[in-house]
Parts: sequence; structure tokens; C-alpha cells
Amino acid sequence: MHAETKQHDFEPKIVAFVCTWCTYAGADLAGTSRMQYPSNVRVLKFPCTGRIDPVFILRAFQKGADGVLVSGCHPGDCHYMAGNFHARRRFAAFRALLSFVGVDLNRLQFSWVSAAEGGKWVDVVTELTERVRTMGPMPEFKELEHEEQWSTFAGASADKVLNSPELKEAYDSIG
Amino acid sequence: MSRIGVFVCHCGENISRTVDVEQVAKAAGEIPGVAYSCDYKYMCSDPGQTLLKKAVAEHKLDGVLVAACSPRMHEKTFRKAAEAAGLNPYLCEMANIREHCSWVHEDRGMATAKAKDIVKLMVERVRKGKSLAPITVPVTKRALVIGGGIAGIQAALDIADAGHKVVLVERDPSIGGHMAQLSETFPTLDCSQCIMTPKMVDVANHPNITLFTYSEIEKVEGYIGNFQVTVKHKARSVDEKKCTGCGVCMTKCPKKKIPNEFDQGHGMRPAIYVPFPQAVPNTPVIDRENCTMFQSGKCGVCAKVCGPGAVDYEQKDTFTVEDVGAIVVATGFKLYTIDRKPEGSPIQGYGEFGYGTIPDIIDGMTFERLASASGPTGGKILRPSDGKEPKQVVFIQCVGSRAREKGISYCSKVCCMYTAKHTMLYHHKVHDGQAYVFFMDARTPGKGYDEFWRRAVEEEEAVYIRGMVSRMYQRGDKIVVMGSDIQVGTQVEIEADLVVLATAVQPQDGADLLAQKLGISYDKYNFYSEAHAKLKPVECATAGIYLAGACQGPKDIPDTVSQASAAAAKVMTLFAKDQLERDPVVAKVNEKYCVGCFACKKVCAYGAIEEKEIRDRQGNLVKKVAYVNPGVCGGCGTCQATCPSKSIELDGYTDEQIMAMIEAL
Amino acid sequence: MTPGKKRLSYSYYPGCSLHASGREYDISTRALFKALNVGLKEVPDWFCCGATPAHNVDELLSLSLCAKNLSLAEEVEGDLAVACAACFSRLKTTQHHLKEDDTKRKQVEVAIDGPAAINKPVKHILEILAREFGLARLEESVKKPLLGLKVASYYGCLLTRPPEVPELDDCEDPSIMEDLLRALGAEPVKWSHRMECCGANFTLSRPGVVLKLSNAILESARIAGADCIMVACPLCHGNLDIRQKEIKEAYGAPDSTLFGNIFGSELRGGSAPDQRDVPIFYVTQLAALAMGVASESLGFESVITDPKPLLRDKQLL
Amino acid sequence: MKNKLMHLSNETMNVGFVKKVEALSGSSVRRCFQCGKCSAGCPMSAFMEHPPNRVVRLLQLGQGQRILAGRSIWYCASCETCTTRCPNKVDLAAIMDALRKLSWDADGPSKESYVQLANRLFIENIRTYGRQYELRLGAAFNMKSGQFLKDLMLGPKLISKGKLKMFHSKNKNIADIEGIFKRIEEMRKKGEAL
Repeated sequence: MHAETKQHDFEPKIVAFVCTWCTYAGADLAGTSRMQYPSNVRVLKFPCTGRIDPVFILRAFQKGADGVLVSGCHPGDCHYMAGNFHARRRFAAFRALLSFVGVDLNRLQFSWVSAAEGGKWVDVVTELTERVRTMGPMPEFKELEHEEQWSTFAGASADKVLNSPELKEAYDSIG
Repeated sequence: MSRIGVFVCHCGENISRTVDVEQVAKAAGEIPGVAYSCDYKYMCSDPGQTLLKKAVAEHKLDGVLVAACSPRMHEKTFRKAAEAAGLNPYLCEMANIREHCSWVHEDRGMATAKAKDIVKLMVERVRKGKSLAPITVPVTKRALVIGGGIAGIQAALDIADAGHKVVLVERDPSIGGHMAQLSETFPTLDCSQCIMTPKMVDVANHPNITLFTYSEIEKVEGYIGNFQVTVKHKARSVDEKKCTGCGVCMTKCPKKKIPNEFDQGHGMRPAIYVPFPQAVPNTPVIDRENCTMFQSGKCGVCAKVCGPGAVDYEQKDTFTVEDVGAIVVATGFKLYTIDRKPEGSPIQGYGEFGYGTIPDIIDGMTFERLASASGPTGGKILRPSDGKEPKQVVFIQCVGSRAREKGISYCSKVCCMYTAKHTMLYHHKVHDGQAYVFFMDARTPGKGYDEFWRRAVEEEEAVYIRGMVSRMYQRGDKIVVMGSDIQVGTQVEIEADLVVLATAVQPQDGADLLAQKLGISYDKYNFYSEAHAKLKPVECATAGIYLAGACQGPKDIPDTVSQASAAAAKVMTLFAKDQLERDPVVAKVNEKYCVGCFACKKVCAYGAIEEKEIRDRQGNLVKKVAYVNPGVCGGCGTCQATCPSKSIELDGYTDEQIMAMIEAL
Repeated sequence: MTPGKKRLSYSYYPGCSLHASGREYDISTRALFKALNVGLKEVPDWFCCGATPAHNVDELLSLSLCAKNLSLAEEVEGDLAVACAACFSRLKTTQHHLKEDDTKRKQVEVAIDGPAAINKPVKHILEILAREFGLARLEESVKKPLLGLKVASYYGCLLTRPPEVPELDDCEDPSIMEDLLRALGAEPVKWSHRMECCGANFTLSRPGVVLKLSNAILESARIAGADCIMVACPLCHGNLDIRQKEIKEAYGAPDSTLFGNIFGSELRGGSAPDQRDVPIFYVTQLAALAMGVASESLGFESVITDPKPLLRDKQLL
Repeated sequence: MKNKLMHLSNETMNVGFVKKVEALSGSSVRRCFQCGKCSAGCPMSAFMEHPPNRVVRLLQLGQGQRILAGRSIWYCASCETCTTRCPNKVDLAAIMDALRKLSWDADGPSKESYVQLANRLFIENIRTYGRQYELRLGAAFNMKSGQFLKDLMLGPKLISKGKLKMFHSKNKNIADIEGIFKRIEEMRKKGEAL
């Protein structure tokens, strides 16, 4: 039987950002094939990995994710021709940045999973879950969030953010 | 959105077995903004859909979430139902609690917890969703067909017969392609030219077809329904309008010993020539590399003898831009050569066959020309080296094909059949001759195909030897063929007079370059990729571009013609409407914030982003901003993730929606 | 007998074996037909059909010999009944070839100096019993049902192959023997080697071949739990019966083959190798026994692998 | 011979021989596409150096001499399994018959094999007696094959069981048989029959 039937002290929260054409379909295939994997993962669907803004990843860590998976079509197989290439370059830079600020890169995984790779999806998710489980919770960004509201998307409406006079001035000066 | 309805499906027992659906529905009902929630055995069933519609009306819902299977399964179903209930279909979403939850987890508690989470995330998505309207684009009802072989001809004729204008572009001086080169065709042995040339003439005479031969595709812009294709018309050096096709220039041309490509280099042609007598159009071209006039400036005989004065040495390449709504790609194939290849080429020739240095080792297409009544030998089977009639002919199948070591692991599909045909043609023409065929497998799926092959063996007395040839070398005027018969279990040696190689079918040279211009994908061999191997075998992943014939993969004539007609049918389907409707998941620019850096333009794979000038009332340029052409936008969202000022947004996947979902984690 | 139904009557071609090594087949056939009140009149002065050796090296001779026999049989009233599977196969093959091939027919007619009787119906004893006399009537006529007798019915090669020639039964899954056995009250066993070759006429030239092939048949019958094997061919009978002792010596305990050494005991459930005698019966012997014919007139004394202990055990003697 | 390099040409492929086989057997040789089903079911395959499918394959290549040089054809039991199961209607049993006849006629190297000897004695018996005389057949076989002790213990047993007759009477119409043999020989001499 699978690991999920065991009781663990720590159940990490894993967020997966996936493209709809390859990895989402691959995860569907894992389902139709009745494969089993840890239930820790929450999937967010995007049209393409090219759509995934690094800010999403930061925000996910902030909002309680202990591990993040980004997964899309294999290079060359992008439904949108080149979106995954842009994503690859973007995340290569982003990883360096994360590493620089001291985030353990073992918490963030990039994998290519095609629509035919249900088994690979299971492997990737299982591996990441178990790895993050051994690493324990990730407190850094969460603490940060309590300290300051630095994002326009921090739960508050845009009005509230624009309440600061500096921002309002800046906003009015545009266009 | 403050009145959201959540519908949790049991999917029989598929979901309810591991997920407590009642709890999920109850938890959903407690999410702020959810006005109604319930669970039901089969949401996709007719009563299930009715339940949804009724709930929308009764509870005045302004957004709907169905927690059930994958949206890839039933999103359309429920969006239709929502639309019928008066909601915008894009305000209906699905939470996947089957494929991503109940089927992959066994622990009921954890699966239920996960299902609740998924529903929570998706409720946020619905909450931030926007009404979207489908996008319409106009359709130019004019098609472009690239390639004038049997595939292109068939597609062009079908589309033209349906009443649409067609532009047919062919790279060579005449249409006809490989089929015009063939002698007789399997499995009926009817003469290829007899069935091919009437179709060529039909193309030339069809009022709806504009034929450009000796022309190539230079540039492709636009999108489905609205392509702008730049066609390069290579300088023919003969004015097509003036030329009457009398042929005097060809007879008078002093340079006559140029190997004719149409005869695989075994016949001769002059420097001003038509490739073969039935060529369409019957207008010659000057082969400038071999023409004395172009090489040394001294000659000009053709211009002198030309009555209408059609020869024009000054002619230049010209370009036209064709507006078309659909493109059929039918560029066909070439044959693998066993020559030694320059270093670095992925495909190596056959050193064990002497790298093609033995003149009497020929390929299948050359044999076709030898067997053809219009060929260099007038239909007599005579070997190239000394013109003698070969009495022992060895055919070798799978040369290049199914040879991983040569870089080709696919089966070329047509060789088994045409080799069987060759043995028959040979037997008909050389009664006392003996044909041998070395083969690994005889692959003859097709109507009447296996019977045809068996006829070659049983009635036409071809000796088929299961086994391959290891080496060939010249001994006197014979070619020693060293092979094996794995059924007998011995080595076999044959002293052959002629050896015919069934060489692999490969995509045309430059297939990759054309694909890049068209924005279509191709495989590692350069064969063009269809959108789906089974269900979309004719369409490219790029909308509005269709495939026909061997450019997609090795194909015989019946399959090619079928696919060409299928591609034509797809074009006609597209042309049946004046406007094209498409999914409104496209990017939009907030011109107020856009600073005109055009980072988005650089990353857009579709070329959908244009520069737009914003002017004041006086007409002074205020700033330049990006503009997304909704007809071209593919909806990947790369631009949005790239935009530094966050002023471009993909409908259906806005930052607001995604951030709301992340917040709900 | 059904009232008004004509008494069945046949001409009879016994063949060489039935007058020699297969005499008990002939004896029991005659006894059975008498018991069933079916007429049987031997064709006078019949010749050897040529059997396998003739067609092996000289097809024309083989066809001519059979054609000659067929025209001799024309003189006797009734369809031609044949007991020997080999003779039956040769006679049917001859008719089949001569019907299909005019050239061969003409050559044969020259050789036998007369017309070939290609339309004389040729019937195997099995056919006569199961179809013409009929299983129902046979069942009615049984006086001493063969209760508790587990029989492996062995068809061999020539009764059914090739299908267009004997036209007796399904060529890969026949049931005529089993049907017959059931009618006689016996229990046909399911087994694997019903149609395998026994080695046939190699008994003279290559007995080693016969030992190997026949051993496989006997083994299979034993594994299936059969008490005995029923045959319809004197050659098969010869190989399985006369050579049974030799087979045991060659392949018997301890199992001399590597396979036998390693797996033999497992296959047999850990017990010692099964060395049971497997008596071989002709179909007519069993049928006659069930009809209550005295066992003394069934030629059991000629059989090498003595069937009497088995029959006594089953209280059939 | 079995694995020797095979030179193929119009000269080395004996098509005439193959045509004879086809005429005698009434079965096409070329029709075989070498699926191997005949060899799969042949009870004698293990005893043959060329299994049945290879016999046909060699015929397809006009290599009759390779077949006749071997003993495969004499190990065919004529069980007809191959013919019955051939998916392509090749009558292999008949082809085997034809090959044996041609080997017999050609005085082939295997003519005096035990099988051949048994066949010859069998046919001689028919010519002399009209019917089989099993005792003589066995005795003559043992004499001629030099296996004087073969089945030594079996003979007397069979005699005592009445399975072998000591004496055998000729058919009354034995002249008819001689006529058949004579007329066949005549036809062959005149070339009216193969």
C-alpha cells in the first residue's frame, strides 16, 4: 500500500503550476490509469508554462506552500510553439535569484511531463512530496508576509493599497 | 461574483467511493459568496444538467462550479448547460476531483480534504471570472496549395471544384511530381502517366486554379482565414505569356548533354528545356548554370530561333503576395541516396554497397524510368553501364529504411509493393530473366496488396529471399551480391547484372525551412506533424494549415489521394462560413499602463502583437502601445508573464484570478 | 429396429493387416455386425491397397491398386465398409484424386484396364456405427454398458486428415469416437494426444521413432486418467500395443530423460512414475463387448498388452 | 551440404525438378510464404535435418539436390498434419510423396535407406502375393538391412498370438496385379505418365 495510508508527523503542502495541454493531461492519465500518489499536491492549471509568473511561486510560498512544482510540455512539444522555452529561461534566472536570497532550491522543482506520462507525474509528485516532508515546513516567506504588505494582491483591494498618497500620486500621473 | 453555485458529482461511485461528497458540498456551502451547493449522482446526465439549470434560475446564481471529472472531459457540457440557463459560459468552471483526487488517492479522509481544497480554489477562480464573448474573424475564401505532385493536384482540384479559388505553387518547372515519373502503379498496374497527365491538364485549365510553377514560398504571415503568403517566382528566362510551347528552342540549343533530373540523370536534356514532354505548363525554362549564354555570354541561339520572342535573358525573380484563408502543404518526398555523405551529416550511405560507385546499382525510381515507355530506354530494361539487357536482377528492400544505424528507423511503406511491381514489370519485359528480392518482411497491408505480392512470387516467379545483403562488389561485368537466406539458413551469393535498391522515403530537402516559415511542427526526420495521430491526421497544430501526402510520412498513391481530398474537405469546411468563431482566451492590453517596451512582442510566438500609435485629437503621437490581434493570439499567456508593467492580460487566466486562487491555498 | 427400415448391409474390405497382425479387429468387426444384425460381405479376392509405402514412392501405383479394389468392390452389393484407417484413407484419397484430376483418372483406368469406380460409397466402421446404424439405436442395443471404463479415444492421423478426403468429422476436433463411447456407456476422457502421429509404418524401418511418438501418446493417456485407449487403425494398435513393453523399457522408470528426472515426480504428484499397462482396444471390440458378445470371440487372446485384468476389474468380463 | 553457400542463378536453380514436383503433387511450391506452421506441427520435425518448411523453401530456390541428399523426406510419416493445417493450401504431404518418387527414380543417395528398403519390400510383396505377407516383409527387411536380431523376441510372440502367419497364399487373381504393374511401366516408358 501507498505511503499516504501511513501517518506522518508533517504533511507538506505542495502546489503544482501546470500547463493544461501536457502536464494537466498527464495527471488526468495518472487518474484514468488509477495510479496512486500522495494527496498533498494542489494543482493550478495554466494555458502554458509561459503564463506562469515567478511572482505566483513566491506568493504560493508565502501562502503556505512548502514545495512548488512547475511542469509543462517537453521542450519542442509546446502547444503554443515556444511558451515553455520562455518559461525555461525565466525560471533558470528565477532559481538563481531564489538561491541568492537563501531559499533551498529543493523546495522548487521544474519538470517536463507530457500528456502520455502519467507515470512520470506520479513519480515527480511523490518524490517532491517526500523530499519536502523530510525538509519540514518552510517558515521564511510566511513570516515575511506578516511583517509587511508589499503586494497589490495581498488580499486587500486595490483601493486600500492606493490609499497611500505616494501611490495615488504615481497612479494619477500615468496616462 | 457573490452568488456562486457549487455542484458536487458522485460520478456513480467513482468519486463518492473515496471522497465524502456530502461533506465537500457542505464545506463549499460555507465558503463566503457561495449561495447554493449540492451533490448529485451523475451531474453530466440529463437530470444532472437540469438540476444545474434549475438552481441557476431559482437561486439567481451568477457563477457555477461543477466539482466532478477533468474539465477536458465535460467542461463543454456544463458550459453549454450554464449558457442554456442564461449564464455566460465562461462563468462556469470545473473542479477536478476525480482524475486528480478520487482515482489517485485511497485514504478517504485525505482525499476528502483535498477535494474540499480543490473546490475552494476553484470557487475563487469563478468569483474572479469574467464574461467573455467568442471572437470572430473573417475568412478569405481562397486556398494555397504548396506542391504540385499528385497530393497537391488532388487537393487543388477538389477545392477548385467546390467553387473556391486556389493558388497552386510548384518548385519545379512542371507539376506532376514523382507520380509523373512512375511507369506503372500497383496494385492494378495501370500506367501512371495515363492517369496522371489528364489531372495535370485539368489543373492547367481550371478557371479557379492559379498555377505558379518554378516558384517557391518566400514568407508566410497571418493566421487562419487570413494568411498573406509571399511567393517567389524564379526567373524562367522565358516569358510564359508569349511562349507557345513550340519547342524549337529546345531542338536548337547547342548544349544537349545535360543529365535529365526527371530521368534520374539517365536521359539527356538541353539547357533550355521542359522536364518531360507532357509537362504542365509546356513552357521551357533555362537552366542558367548549364546555359552557355549565362555562363560565357556567347550563344543566344534560343532567343534567335524563338518566333514569338519569348526568351528573355534579363528576366529577374519576382514576388507576389497572395491572400489566402487556408494552406494545404503537399511537398512530398525524396529518395535516400546511398552515396557517401559529407562528414557531420546524420545520415550515412552504404559503404558495403560501394557508396553507389557501381553504375549498375540503381534505385527504384531509376528502375521506374527504365521501365517507363517515355523513359531514356524507351521502356526497355537496359542497364546503365553498357546498355545490355540484365538477365539476373537483384532487388534489395529496406535500404535506408528501418536502419537505425543510418538514422532512419521508420518503414518507408511503399517499397515492398513497388519492388513486387518491379519484379513483375521485369518479368514482363525480360522473359528469360530472373528476379531475386532480398527482404526482411513483406509489408502489404492494403486492398489487393498482399494478393499482388503473392502474384509476383507465385505467378511471375520472382524469387524472394528472406534475408539481407551484406556486401556487393564488382567482378568483371557482374555485381556479386552476398546475402543470406535465413529460412534455409545459408549464405547466398548471386552474380547479378543489375541491382535495384528500394531506398528510403525521406522528406523533401528544405522541408524544415518551409515548416519554419509556415509555423508548423515537424518530427526529427523533418516529416510534418499532424495535430493528432488518429483523430486529426490531416490538420496541423497550427490552425488553417493542412497536410497532404508524403510530406507527413511515407505514403502510397491511394493514401496520398485520400489525404489530399480529406485536406481539401477540411478547407471547404473552413470556407463554408464567412466568419470564424474561436475561443476568447486571448490577451488584451491595458493601453493606460502600457509603456510600449514591446517585450511582449518579442516573446509572442504567433506574431499577434502589433505596435499601435496613440494620438491626441490634433494627431500628435502621444505614445506607442502594444495591440493584440485577437484573431492571431494563441492564448498562451507568455506575454503577460513577461510584461514588466503588468499591462497585458490573458482573458480567463488573469492575475487577479490566479492570485485569488493562491490566496485560498 | 425401426419397423419398415431396411436391414443394413455392406460390402467389406478388411485389408491385409486385418488378416494378420490386426486379426482381432477383423474378428470383432464381424462379431459386432452380426450382433447388430448388419450384413457384411467380404469383397472376394481384394488386393493390398498399397498403404503408405506405395503412395510414398509411386502415387500412380497407389491409385491404381485402390482403383482396382474399388472396382472389385463394385461386384458386391452395399456401400463399402472399411475398418482399417489406412485402407480407408487410401481408398477415399484415390476417389478424391480421380474425381478432381482427369489426367490421373485416365492413367489409372489404363493401368487397371477398366473404369475406376469413383462413386462407390466408402464408409468407415465408425461412420456406419455412429451415423448409419445410429447412436440412438446403438444405445438401445447395449446389453452390457461399459460403465466406469475410462477410455482415451485415439484418432491418429488418417481418420480425419486431410479434411476434404475422409469427410468423417471435424479434422481438428472430432467427436465421433467420444459420442460412440458415450452410447456404449463408457466414459471418454479429455486428453491431448488424440490426433498425434504414432509413428505409423516406421515400425519396421525406424522403430526408434515409433517408440518416441507412441510413448508420448501413452503418457498423455495415463496423465488424463484413462484406463485404456480405443483405436480404429491396426497400425496404431500395433505401435501402441505390441511395442508397449519396449516403450516402457526405453522411456520407463526411472525416467531416463532429463525432463523426467527433474520434473517427472512433480508432474505425477510426487508419486512414482506411472507405469500402468494401457490396454489398446479396437472400437469394434469395445462395441461388441457392450452388445453382450462373448469376450472369447473378440480376439483378446491375440492382444499383447493383456486387457483382461482391466475388464475383470470393471466387471466387464 | 546443409549450410553450404548457395549460388543462385538460372543455371544453379533446377526449375525442371520443381516443375516435376508440382506436377506430381498437384500443389504449388511458390505459394508457400514460409509461415512455419508445417514444421510447428510435424511429429517428425525433430528427426529431420531440413524441417518441412525448409524443404519447401529449398524447392522454391530450385535446390532439389539438397533435399534428396538428406534424409528428411524419408522421415515424413505421411500423417497429413502439414497439409491439413497449411494456411496457404500447400499440399506438403503430396510434395513429400513426389520428392520420394523422384528420389526413387533418380536412384538418389538415400534410396537404400531403411525406409526406402521397407517400402521396396512392401511393394515387392504386393506384386508377388497380391496382399501383404508381414512375416516375409519383416524377415526380408532384417536380412537386407543386416539387422538380423531386430525384433527377435517379438516375432515368435506375434506368431504365437496369431498375429503373424507362417504361410501366405497368393491371390487367385494375382495376374491382375502383374497387369497393373506392367501397364504402369509401359505408360512411363512411353512418357504417358510421370
